[in-house]
Amino acid sequence: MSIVERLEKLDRRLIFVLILLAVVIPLVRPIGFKIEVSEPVQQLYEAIESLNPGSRVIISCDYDPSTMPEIYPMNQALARHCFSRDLKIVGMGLWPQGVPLGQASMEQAAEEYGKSYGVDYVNLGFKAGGIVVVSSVAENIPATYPQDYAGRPVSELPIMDGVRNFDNIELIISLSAGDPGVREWVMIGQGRYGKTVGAGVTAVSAPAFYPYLQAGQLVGMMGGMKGAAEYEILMEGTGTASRGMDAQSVAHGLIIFFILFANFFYLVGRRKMPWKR
Amino acid sequence: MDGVGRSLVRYWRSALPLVIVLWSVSGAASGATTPDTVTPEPPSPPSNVAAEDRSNDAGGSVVISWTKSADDGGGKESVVEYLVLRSTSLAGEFQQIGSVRSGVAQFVDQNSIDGTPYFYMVRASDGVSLSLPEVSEAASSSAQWFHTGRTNILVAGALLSFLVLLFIRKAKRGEELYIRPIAGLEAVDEAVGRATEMGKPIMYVPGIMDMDDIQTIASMIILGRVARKAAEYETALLVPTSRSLVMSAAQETVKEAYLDAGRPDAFDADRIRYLTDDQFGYAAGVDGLMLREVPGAIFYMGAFYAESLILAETGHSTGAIQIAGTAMPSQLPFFVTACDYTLIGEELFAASAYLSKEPLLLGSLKGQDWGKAISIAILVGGVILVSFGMSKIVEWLTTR
Amino acid sequence: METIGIWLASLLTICILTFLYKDNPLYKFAEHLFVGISAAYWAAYSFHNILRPNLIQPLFIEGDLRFVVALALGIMMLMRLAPRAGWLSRWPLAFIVGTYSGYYFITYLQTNAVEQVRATLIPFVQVVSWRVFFRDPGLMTFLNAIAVPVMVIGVITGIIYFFFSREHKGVFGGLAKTGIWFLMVAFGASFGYTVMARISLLIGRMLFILRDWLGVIS
Amino acid sequence: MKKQIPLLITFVAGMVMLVQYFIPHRPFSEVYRLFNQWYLVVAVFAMILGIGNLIKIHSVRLRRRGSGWQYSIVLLCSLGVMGVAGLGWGIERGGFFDYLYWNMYYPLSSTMFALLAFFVASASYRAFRARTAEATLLLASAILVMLGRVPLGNYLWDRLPLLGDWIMSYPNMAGQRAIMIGIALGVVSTSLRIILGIERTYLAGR
Repeated sequence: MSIVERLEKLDRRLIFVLILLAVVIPLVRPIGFKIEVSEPVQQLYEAIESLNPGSRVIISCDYDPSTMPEIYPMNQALARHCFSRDLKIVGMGLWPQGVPLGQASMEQAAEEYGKSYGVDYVNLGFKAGGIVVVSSVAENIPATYPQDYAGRPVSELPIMDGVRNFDNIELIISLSAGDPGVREWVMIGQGRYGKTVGAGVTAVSAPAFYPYLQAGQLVGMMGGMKGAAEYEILMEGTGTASRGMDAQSVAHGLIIFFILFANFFYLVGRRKMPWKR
Repeated sequence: MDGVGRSLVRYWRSALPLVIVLWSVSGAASGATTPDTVTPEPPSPPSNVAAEDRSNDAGGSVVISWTKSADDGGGKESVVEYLVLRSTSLAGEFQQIGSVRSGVAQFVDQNSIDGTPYFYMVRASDGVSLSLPEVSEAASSSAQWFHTGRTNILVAGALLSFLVLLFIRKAKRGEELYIRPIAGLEAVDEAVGRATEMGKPIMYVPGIMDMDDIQTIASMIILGRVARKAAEYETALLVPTSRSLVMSAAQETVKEAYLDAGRPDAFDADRIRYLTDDQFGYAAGVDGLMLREVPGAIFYMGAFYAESLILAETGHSTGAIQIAGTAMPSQLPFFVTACDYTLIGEELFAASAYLSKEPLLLGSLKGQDWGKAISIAILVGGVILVSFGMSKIVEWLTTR
Repeated sequence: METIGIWLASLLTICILTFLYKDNPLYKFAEHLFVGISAAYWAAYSFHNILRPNLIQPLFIEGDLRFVVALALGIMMLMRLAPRAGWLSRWPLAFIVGTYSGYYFITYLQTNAVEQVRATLIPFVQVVSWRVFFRDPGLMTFLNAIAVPVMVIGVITGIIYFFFSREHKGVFGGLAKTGIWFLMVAFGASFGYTVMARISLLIGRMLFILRDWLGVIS
Repeated sequence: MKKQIPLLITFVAGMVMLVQYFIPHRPFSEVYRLFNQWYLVVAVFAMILGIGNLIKIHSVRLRRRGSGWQYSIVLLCSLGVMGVAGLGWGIERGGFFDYLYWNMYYPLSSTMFALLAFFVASASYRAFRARTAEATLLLASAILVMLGRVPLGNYLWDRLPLLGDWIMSYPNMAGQRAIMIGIALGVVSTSLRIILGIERTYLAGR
């Protein structure tokens, strides 16, 4: 068997060990590469900075634990940013698994900035129906959410005083790992009601939302753990995302090496043995 | 600001004339001295308060807008909020209907009765004293029968619907509708031929979604074509499925294909088997099948998620020719680099329309093609117009 | 209680990772545990966040009879579990499919088609950025200058590639070829971002194991 | 009768959503809001149906000792325990349901997807080949974007992040937009066929 075939037939479990090391070593021994802030993340940061204190921001948690490493740091950074600017957060989720994650992020930030549930932030919980939920919220929030996620009537919560529909909401941010998520909030929130919509998405779905950014349908966007790390830099705090970036760098380097190395032999092999394939 | 605010306002309104008289007298009398006991000067009022019906809505709401008071974000910086009051007549009693924080210059009154004229008063407040009132003209809310801002979508929707329905009718009447040859389908035939030369079986993986996914339906049509070729060449055809409904549909399709090819006896139902519903369990099961049967050609047609990586990698290691087809944007990059040929997105549907000649598929494909032709025309024409400064077309396309 | 939780989470993490070696009973156990828990999770949230506030409250407590229809459709949906009455479930299914088809017709047409065409109509030659390029020629200034032409050509040729009524030959074939090149750059970007996402998920798990479980890092 | 009424319901529901977009006037806005409220309830029953199906499949497999029936016990028990905890003691933070969420659901779900990092790594080495010109361009663009997105790229050449951003904002955006428009036309035509009742596959399988 030629070198090419032996290399190609390498047992995949050896590669598993290599990628594991590429992630574990930088976590134990951080290298500390510098992180650059990209424009879409800067725009989202500006969108929150430009809000007057007391404005209401919807943060819709449309993700689940399987994408937490990328989106949970965004959720924490956004909650801290909103509370640091005395904004009121109306939390909700188009995915049931997102509701406790949103609640945990808001509670953590509330402790840090001395905010209280029901006055500065609320969690309206989950509704099934994706795009229909968004358009029901646009029309009438108390009718769609008569109770918060834990069953307390919304009329008893001061934060919901005078809140009827999207007219009383200044900014919408969807933290989304797929459907339903950013697309539904843009299609209804921005498309029909002209609200400002921002997004925090997994790296898998980020490339597909660049048309929304360019068309002004999204005011800003964080993509993947890198987007979360950039937002943490803007918030002058190193949360869990920035900590992972060294491991991300090394792992990317390893995978690029795999692709180049394997393709080098592949192209060399093909030229010598054109009949092979 | 609700309970306390209302009583404060009522007190001020009744005592206002008296206070102004006292305040101006005391101010004049005391002259230049700056007595600390004088009441703080109320903020300057907002200006040109305007009220109008909210357009394109179901009625019941009036939009009130004004220019911010000089003491809001400037001057004494004393304005904390604006109070919005409403009355059905100028002389009548103004009721407060809401308030907005400083820095905001608009309020929407959402429970006005259509047709009744209202006067709106806006007063800046610094938490203690209120500015002089500014009152708007009369305005009343009404519901509109047509949303003028959405004519562009109406035109686009009607045009696309007309095209699709027109071509479906043409296809139903059997008219010849041209679809360009799909390169992927030639690759399918070539792969089946190559596998037969090597005397190896063919494996067809129909994706992990159920029969309600349009990609799985398209996959069944392409399976029919592969099965007919396999029957002609007498090559074994393996179809592992991840849904029981897909298994029965696949058995139906393959049996029919073998009949068409005149080889009903060669049809073997156990080669079309249901493995498991679980995503990674299915991938592991198909990998095992690949390593045991060593197929000459492998087809991945339908809806795939992250398991596409595991399948394509093992398939590549067996040295088989791999042809993929899916409309899942996140999986296309992996199939393009790991397989010999890939039907990209809509090509999967075009291939199934091309093969089945089924009026619904054929008609809508042609209708959508016309939609694309129109989009290209608007894009080319629009960019040229806009480059020369004529941006009227952009307004036509904008939805308000 | 806290440490039991950490240990429980770590053992389950190991069970799933054993799939890397090969498909085995430990993985199957964890996998079925996961499916059971997520199904119950959805059921609990369905009751607390939807059935109680949006059906039981308005219908049974506030007596809003309009919700009788919703309840009826809901129960008909569950009829699919009963062998004979399965056809009844078609009515609620038809309501759901009809409603979201009505939504998708408008939202996809407006947000993903018309709005995208409008946003591409930008002057082809950006005089300002070309002037910047000639004053300070460099890679980035050049790229910014050709940005809009690249975008406009990319969108037009990309759509041409997905045009099925004309054969890809001659000039039209050339345009389609250019289109596939833009699609390949877009797929390359998705490829790179997907790899990035998968690595981040692994980093998240390793952070949990190294920090919360083993305490190797602070 | 079994097919006509569902098609009529689909037509009415679809047309209400379409017409309301263009005609905001009273009757349509009221019906629109009512259908939205109904949808939220019926959509939840569709989910409950899914759970019911799961229970049915696994209890049948258990009764008949089908292949892998032991795992069905695991599934049904975990479903029962978590369900009783949620429905009985509520879903607030700090409850037993919340405890199971953070210590069982969270690790299982996140590790399941962390597996993919290993598969993408081995596929990068063993399967991704520059076999055609298009695949070569794809891999080149992928490598550039991957380097641009991590601090390592910035360390190698400070322009890489800017180049990565440029690729994302222009060529990638153009390609994604072309795909998006194509898919949008497809979805609009499928929705039209469903509303008018000429597309019935969603009813066929039932």
